[in-house]
Amino acid sequence: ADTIPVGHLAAYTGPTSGVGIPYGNGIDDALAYINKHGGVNGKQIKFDTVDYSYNAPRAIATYKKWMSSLKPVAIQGWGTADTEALVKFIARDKIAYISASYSGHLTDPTGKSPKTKSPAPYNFFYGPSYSDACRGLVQWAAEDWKAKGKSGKPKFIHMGDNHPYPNAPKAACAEYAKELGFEVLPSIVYSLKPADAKAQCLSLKESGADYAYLANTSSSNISLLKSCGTVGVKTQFLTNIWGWDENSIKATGDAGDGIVWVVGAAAWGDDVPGMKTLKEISKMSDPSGTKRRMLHYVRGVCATFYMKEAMVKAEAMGGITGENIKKGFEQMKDFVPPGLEGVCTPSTWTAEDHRGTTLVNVYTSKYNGGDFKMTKLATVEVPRRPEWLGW
Amino acid sequence: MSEPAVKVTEKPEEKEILLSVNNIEVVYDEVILVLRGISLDVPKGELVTLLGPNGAGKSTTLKAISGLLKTEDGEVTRGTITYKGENIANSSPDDIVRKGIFQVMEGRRIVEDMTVIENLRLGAFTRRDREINDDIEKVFHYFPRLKERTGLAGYLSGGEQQMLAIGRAIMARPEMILLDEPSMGLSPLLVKEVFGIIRNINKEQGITMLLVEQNANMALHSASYGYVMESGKIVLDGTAEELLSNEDMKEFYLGGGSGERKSFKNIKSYKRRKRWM
Amino acid sequence: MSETAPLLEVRGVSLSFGGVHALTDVSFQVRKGEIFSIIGPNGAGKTSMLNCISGRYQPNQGSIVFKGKELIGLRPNDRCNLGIGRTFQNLALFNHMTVLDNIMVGRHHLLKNNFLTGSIYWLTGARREELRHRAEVEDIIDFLEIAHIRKSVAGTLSYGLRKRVELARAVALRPDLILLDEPMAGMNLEEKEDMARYIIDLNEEWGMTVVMIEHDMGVVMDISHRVMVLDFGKKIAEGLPDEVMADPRVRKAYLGEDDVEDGREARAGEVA
Amino acid sequence: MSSSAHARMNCGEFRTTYEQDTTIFPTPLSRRMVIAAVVFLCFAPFVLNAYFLNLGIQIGYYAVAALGLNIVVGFTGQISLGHAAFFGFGAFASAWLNNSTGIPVFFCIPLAGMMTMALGLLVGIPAGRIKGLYLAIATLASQFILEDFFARAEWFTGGVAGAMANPFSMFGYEFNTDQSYWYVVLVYLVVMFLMATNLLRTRDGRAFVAVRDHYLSAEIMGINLTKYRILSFGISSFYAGVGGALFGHYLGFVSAEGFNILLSIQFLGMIIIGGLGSVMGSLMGTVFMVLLPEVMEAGVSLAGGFFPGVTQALAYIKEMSIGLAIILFLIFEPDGLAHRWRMIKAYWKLYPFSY
Amino acid sequence: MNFELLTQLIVNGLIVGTLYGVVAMCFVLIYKSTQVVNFAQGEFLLIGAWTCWALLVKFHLPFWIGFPVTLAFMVVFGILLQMVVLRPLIGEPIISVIMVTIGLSMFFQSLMGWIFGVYAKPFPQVFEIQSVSFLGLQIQTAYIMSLVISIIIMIGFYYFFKHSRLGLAMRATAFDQQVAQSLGISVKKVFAAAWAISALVSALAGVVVGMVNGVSSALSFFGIKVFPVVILGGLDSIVGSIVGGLIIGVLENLAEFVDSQWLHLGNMYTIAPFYALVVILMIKPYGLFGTKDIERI
Ligand SMILES: Nc1ncnc2c1ncn2[C@@H]1O[C@H](COP(=O)(O)OP(=O)(O)OP(=O)(O)O)[C@@H](O)[C@H]1O
Ligand SMILES: Nc1ncnc2c1ncn2[C@@H]1O[C@H](COP(=O)(O)OP(=O)(O)OP(=O)(O)O)[C@@H](O)[C@H]1O
Ligand SMILES: [Mg+2]
Ligand SMILES: [Mg+2]
Repeated sequence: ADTIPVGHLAAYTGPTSGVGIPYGNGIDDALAYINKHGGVNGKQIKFDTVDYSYNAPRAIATYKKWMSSLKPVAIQGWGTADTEALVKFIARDKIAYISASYSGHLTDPTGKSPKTKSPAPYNFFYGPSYSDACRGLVQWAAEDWKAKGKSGKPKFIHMGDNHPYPNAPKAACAEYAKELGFEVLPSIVYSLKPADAKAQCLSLKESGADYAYLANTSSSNISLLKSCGTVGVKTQFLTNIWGWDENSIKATGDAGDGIVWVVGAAAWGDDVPGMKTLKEISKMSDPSGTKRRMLHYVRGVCATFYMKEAMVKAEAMGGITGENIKKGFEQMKDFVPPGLEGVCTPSTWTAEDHRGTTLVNVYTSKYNGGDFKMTKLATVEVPRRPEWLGW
Repeated sequence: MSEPAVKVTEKPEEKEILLSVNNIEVVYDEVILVLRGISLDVPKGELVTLLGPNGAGKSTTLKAISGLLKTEDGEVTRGTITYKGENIANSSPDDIVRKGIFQVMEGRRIVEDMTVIENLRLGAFTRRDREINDDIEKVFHYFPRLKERTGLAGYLSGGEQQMLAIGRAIMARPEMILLDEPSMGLSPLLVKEVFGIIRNINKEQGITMLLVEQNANMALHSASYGYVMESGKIVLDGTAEELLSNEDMKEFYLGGGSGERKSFKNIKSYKRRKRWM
Repeated sequence: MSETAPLLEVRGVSLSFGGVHALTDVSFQVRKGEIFSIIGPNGAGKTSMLNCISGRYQPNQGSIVFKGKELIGLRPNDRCNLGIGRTFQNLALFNHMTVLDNIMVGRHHLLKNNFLTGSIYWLTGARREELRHRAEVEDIIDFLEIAHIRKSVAGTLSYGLRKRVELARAVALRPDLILLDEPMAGMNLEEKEDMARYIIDLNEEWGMTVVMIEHDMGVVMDISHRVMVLDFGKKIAEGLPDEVMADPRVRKAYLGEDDVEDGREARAGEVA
Repeated sequence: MSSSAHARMNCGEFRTTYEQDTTIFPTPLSRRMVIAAVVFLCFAPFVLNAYFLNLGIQIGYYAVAALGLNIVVGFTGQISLGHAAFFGFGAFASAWLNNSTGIPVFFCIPLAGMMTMALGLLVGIPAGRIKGLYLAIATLASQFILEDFFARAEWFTGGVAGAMANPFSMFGYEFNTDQSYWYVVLVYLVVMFLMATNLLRTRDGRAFVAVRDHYLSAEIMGINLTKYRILSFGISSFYAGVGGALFGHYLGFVSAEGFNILLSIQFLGMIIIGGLGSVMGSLMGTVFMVLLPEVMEAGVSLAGGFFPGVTQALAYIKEMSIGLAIILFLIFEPDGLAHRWRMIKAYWKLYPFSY
Repeated sequence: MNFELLTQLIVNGLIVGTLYGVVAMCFVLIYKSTQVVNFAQGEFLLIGAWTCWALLVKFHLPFWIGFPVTLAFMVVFGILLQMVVLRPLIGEPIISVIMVTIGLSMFFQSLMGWIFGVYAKPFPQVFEIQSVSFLGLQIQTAYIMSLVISIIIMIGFYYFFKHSRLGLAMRATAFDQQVAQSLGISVKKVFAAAWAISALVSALAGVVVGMVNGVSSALSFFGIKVFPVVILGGLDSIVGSIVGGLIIGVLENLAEFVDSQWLHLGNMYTIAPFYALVVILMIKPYGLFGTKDIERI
């Protein structure tokens, strides 16, 4: 065929749209950019973007629809529930699936890890898994504790709603924290829906935690930090990849200052070689080039470009099929898509290990009335332990 | 479908006709035809009564006039209803009340979760004068039992609720009252009193009334004119005296058609009798 | 009336709601096979008395014995198994059901099928049972002459017809004691005559004992065997219709003392 | 049934026995039409593509659950805002039974239905005391409590990770394609709908409606209020559980995220749009609610073809038009689809004497 | 036992509780006059908050102008909504109207998302001092504002329903629309008034929440959060909604306290009120102040 069919499941509406929109826009723009610049070795990508409102059955329905008409070789997916639901289908239909759900157990393609319930051979994602990201933050916190010259056992606490997504890294991260010498406190639950969280902040204050990992998404973190601001909590907050972004910095104001979080790719305007390409990509939907793109957007772009490069490799292997795209991914080693140097983190996939990267970029932010600053504190390398595969 | 029944007598001409229903047809739920051409006139200041067996369409007629039909998926599909020369067939129920027609609905229909006094004040909803409290006293004067009931109206006995429903009409001080079976569930003593009150309101306050009643005797003794309807049609009409002396009326509505009243105990045949239709 | 043991015996029943004494120490007996009427002014406690018998209200004091069993403490739905059925003063039909289904509900306690057997209908005999009871219900429908509205939705019927459907539903219970609360309200003379006939037939041919509340003195006088009068929650008289009517207290409280010659007069409503 | 009855099927209804009067289908024509429809559905997998099959299957399992909700809301008159949780419980229960005991999925589905029924009876206990909207909110409480339970009960639901559900299998044959699963759902749909229809025309079904219409007089007619109020929750949960189990084995994976209050509200939407207190209405409403977003989506992607780059705005327009469609629908058809259907039937029956 | 923490949590509960109470009142108002459970209650908050936000941030109006303009806008909005959507449904089954409010909620949720985006936006600073200290707890000024206003509104509503003509008419309408019409009450006007007042008060609550947490689509969750409050107080009781709000507010905080001190189960903050709700309803089936159904036959 002269075109490459690709499906894009986006969450432009529904509960996760706050981060779903920039991420999805990144994918849409990147695909349009690829097509405009010669496609994949001259072949155009024929993509269909469907907003499924974060509703798993609707995602399945869309998948079936695609299977009967579009017949995609790869899919850019989104949330936890739908990705998990599709794991078996895509494995059966041999379709490479790049998702935005960074659950640890999608990283084991063969099921050899004892912690894996079922293998996910066709699943890929770009960036550290939720568990690895949290481990990275804990590792940073351990060094921070030392650097500040404090003594005694630092106290670590996990905060988040009792939902699949916030809970995903909970156990893995707590174990590593213990290993690194933290005292792990019983976790505190706060709602994924933004609401006053002074009660939780008072509990947090009372618990005397030194480091708190916020596992919810950005909109609920805003209210938590604001509430904690009024209560006067001294804890150092850490949060994950979906937990903090440009918008939350602005919406939270001073109360968010000093939070430490994981960034999966370069930020808009960073001085890196690939920024030029990124700005060109952004012009696909913003011809004026004035829009400031969010962190999630950049990750969407990276996820798409890895897929593209996998397709290039697939073609070399005899044709762009889902199976070959998977193999294409698995040939990448410390790989950065050409043109996006410095934007996307070098990633490695193998046939046995789909942990694309274990490098965790740790950032902090500061708000100064109206504008804000994001500073990179460190890049932490989390060990790639075999027993952590799929966990 | 035949034409509406021919009037038996001409109505006295000199009276001003306040309400006039002309040949209306009413359909429920877009399919069920209930009234098949009803015409009746109510002269100003008079008390006109409408009689008929169960299911004849009496309540439907009243609801057509007061506009409440619309709230039951009913519709006037033909004919006009003129009140003071204005067609009100398409006005909303609250407009009609404000124009001066007040209906006392069948089956009491008081607001159960309000007290007696609140119900009475609701009756006076369209009034803005300062005599509302006086009127409440007046209602209590008519029905002393009500005054003792301080709880919610929903706990009143059936008869007490009926009193309250009538009291609400008194409170409204309308120009015209449509009464649907006001004596239902009242003790004999109270039936007499209620009819006394009705006459009183009619005569002394000059309020025009259209009365639907099963107690034909009482009704015709209070009314000046009467209509009898059956199966959605007017089958007989005439002045109260005429109707009181009509043989068929005596037989089916008044009791004691030919001489002595039959005892309820001795009526053997209860099969539907062929009537005017 | 023969001297059989009373079917229903009410002893010293009192009922009050907050300050309102709806019933005060009321006692009476209803013998098997009689038509027993309760009359009295509005708010005298007649309906409350029926509610105590059928279980809607729990009296504060006293006992109610039916067929030798104490009713106090029994739930209303259990009383129906003992053989008590009733109609209501303010219509209480199932407004969105057809007339037929309304009456079939009356058979509830006689039917044996349940949600399991009912669901598989054809295999469990539920169908046969339903049809058998349906036939009996049709008899009642015929008897009360409501065949033409059998399939009508109850809520759309006129007032008088609904009263009749209520009676049919109560009859469908096949009670030994049927309690009728103003069965003739909202009916004209002819319809009252029909109703009176039905009640007499129920009593004589279907063998039901009837307790009836009614304001129409003509009916009460003509068809009831005994009458009890309540006023302000207290029993002020009980006895044969003629005796009761002659009681001056009754005449004063109920009929309005002055111009009453007899019950019929009151019904006809001659007003000076 | 006499053959002459067949001959006169179109003009009015002639019935000579009570048997004829108690058939499910009011006229022989409607009976034939429904049978024809079922036969067509049996051949559908050969005609329809995977997308439509998928929609059909979705309609199937949702309709079973919606029917259950209609039993408790439409027939018994108790609003339930926790139906999604029961639906989810059924899905988890079936997966759990199958995974932990190895009982074939074939048996797990009805067993899951019964487990959900047991839960429903338990959750229904407050219905013995609480009524109306107060009860509705109590069921809302059970929705949240169960959601919390799903996230917590690792042994049962797999906790946050969710649970895998094996495909439906019978005699060693796996129904893991849409074509084959279609039949599983179809059988359940037909059986469950038949059972509900039967239930509602027999003793307990009438008792439900009686409780809804006038619970005080129902009690005096010999109906045990508490029993039927709770029982209707139980039966409704049974349907929800079976629907959920069908859902779980179709998706192959059950996650706690999906069974939230929004889904509960969507179930309510199905039965209100279809028609409260109508068995067929439950199906019609489900069809409406499942197809609506798809139709809107199709419209949007059509529009997206003309105005590229506005997909995101279109996504909002799509959501808005779903809301709008519901509003407009109810303004013009407040009694639901089933009511419209009855009116059409009544019209044809009486035609040309519609008055 | 940490008494300082406990008192702080209780105070916090009371403060947040008044806000719940205010939202609950809007809810009760609609219910009391139309019997409709308004599932779009949360969206009312959202619309009010966004409107005020837009006036303040986009049109640079000072708060003391922007806020009243918001309220006026909401009144108009409520009336329009009633005219366009709810009027045709007068006399139709209540459940259909309830479903329509669900449709409205979907509609406005996406409309707001479309116009204002899905990201939380901070409210401009309105008060000189952002928070005051009370019993060692910092309390946002916006909450104090809501406390004062809610008390005023509550008293107002109480008298409105008890003694005003319109209040009486609303209750009658809720009981039976047909009866209300037969008494000359314009159901349309009653509905318009109810929706307008409710929209207005919701906007107020929306602005307060917006000031505290920032404005975002998630604000509409308040609409569901308030259910237990309403039920606890009694669906038709204005006083009940405030009391219910306070109780739920305190209960949440107590649950948090118990959980963080001893249980460590997690999620008690959100779930405990629901357990409590069921228990309370079992004891008092009509909430604390709700009027009982009249069970007379
Ligand atoms: N809402 C409705 N929908 C359909 N049919 C109705 C409706 N209301 C009344 N009907 C039908 O209209 C006819 C007339 O009813 P209506 O209530 O007017 O009778 P009525 O003369 O007042 O009788 P009654 O003396 O028993 O009160 C009846 O056959 C009834 O079944
Ligand atoms: N549930 C209740 N709560 C409070 N008061 C009640 C209740 N039920 C009845 N009452 C009062 O008890 C008294 C007797 O009522 P009941 O209904 O028994 O009267 P009745 O004799 O049937 O009168 P009617 O002939 O008017 O129907 C009335 O004053 C009524 O207000
Ligand atoms: Mg009538
Ligand atoms: Mg009574």
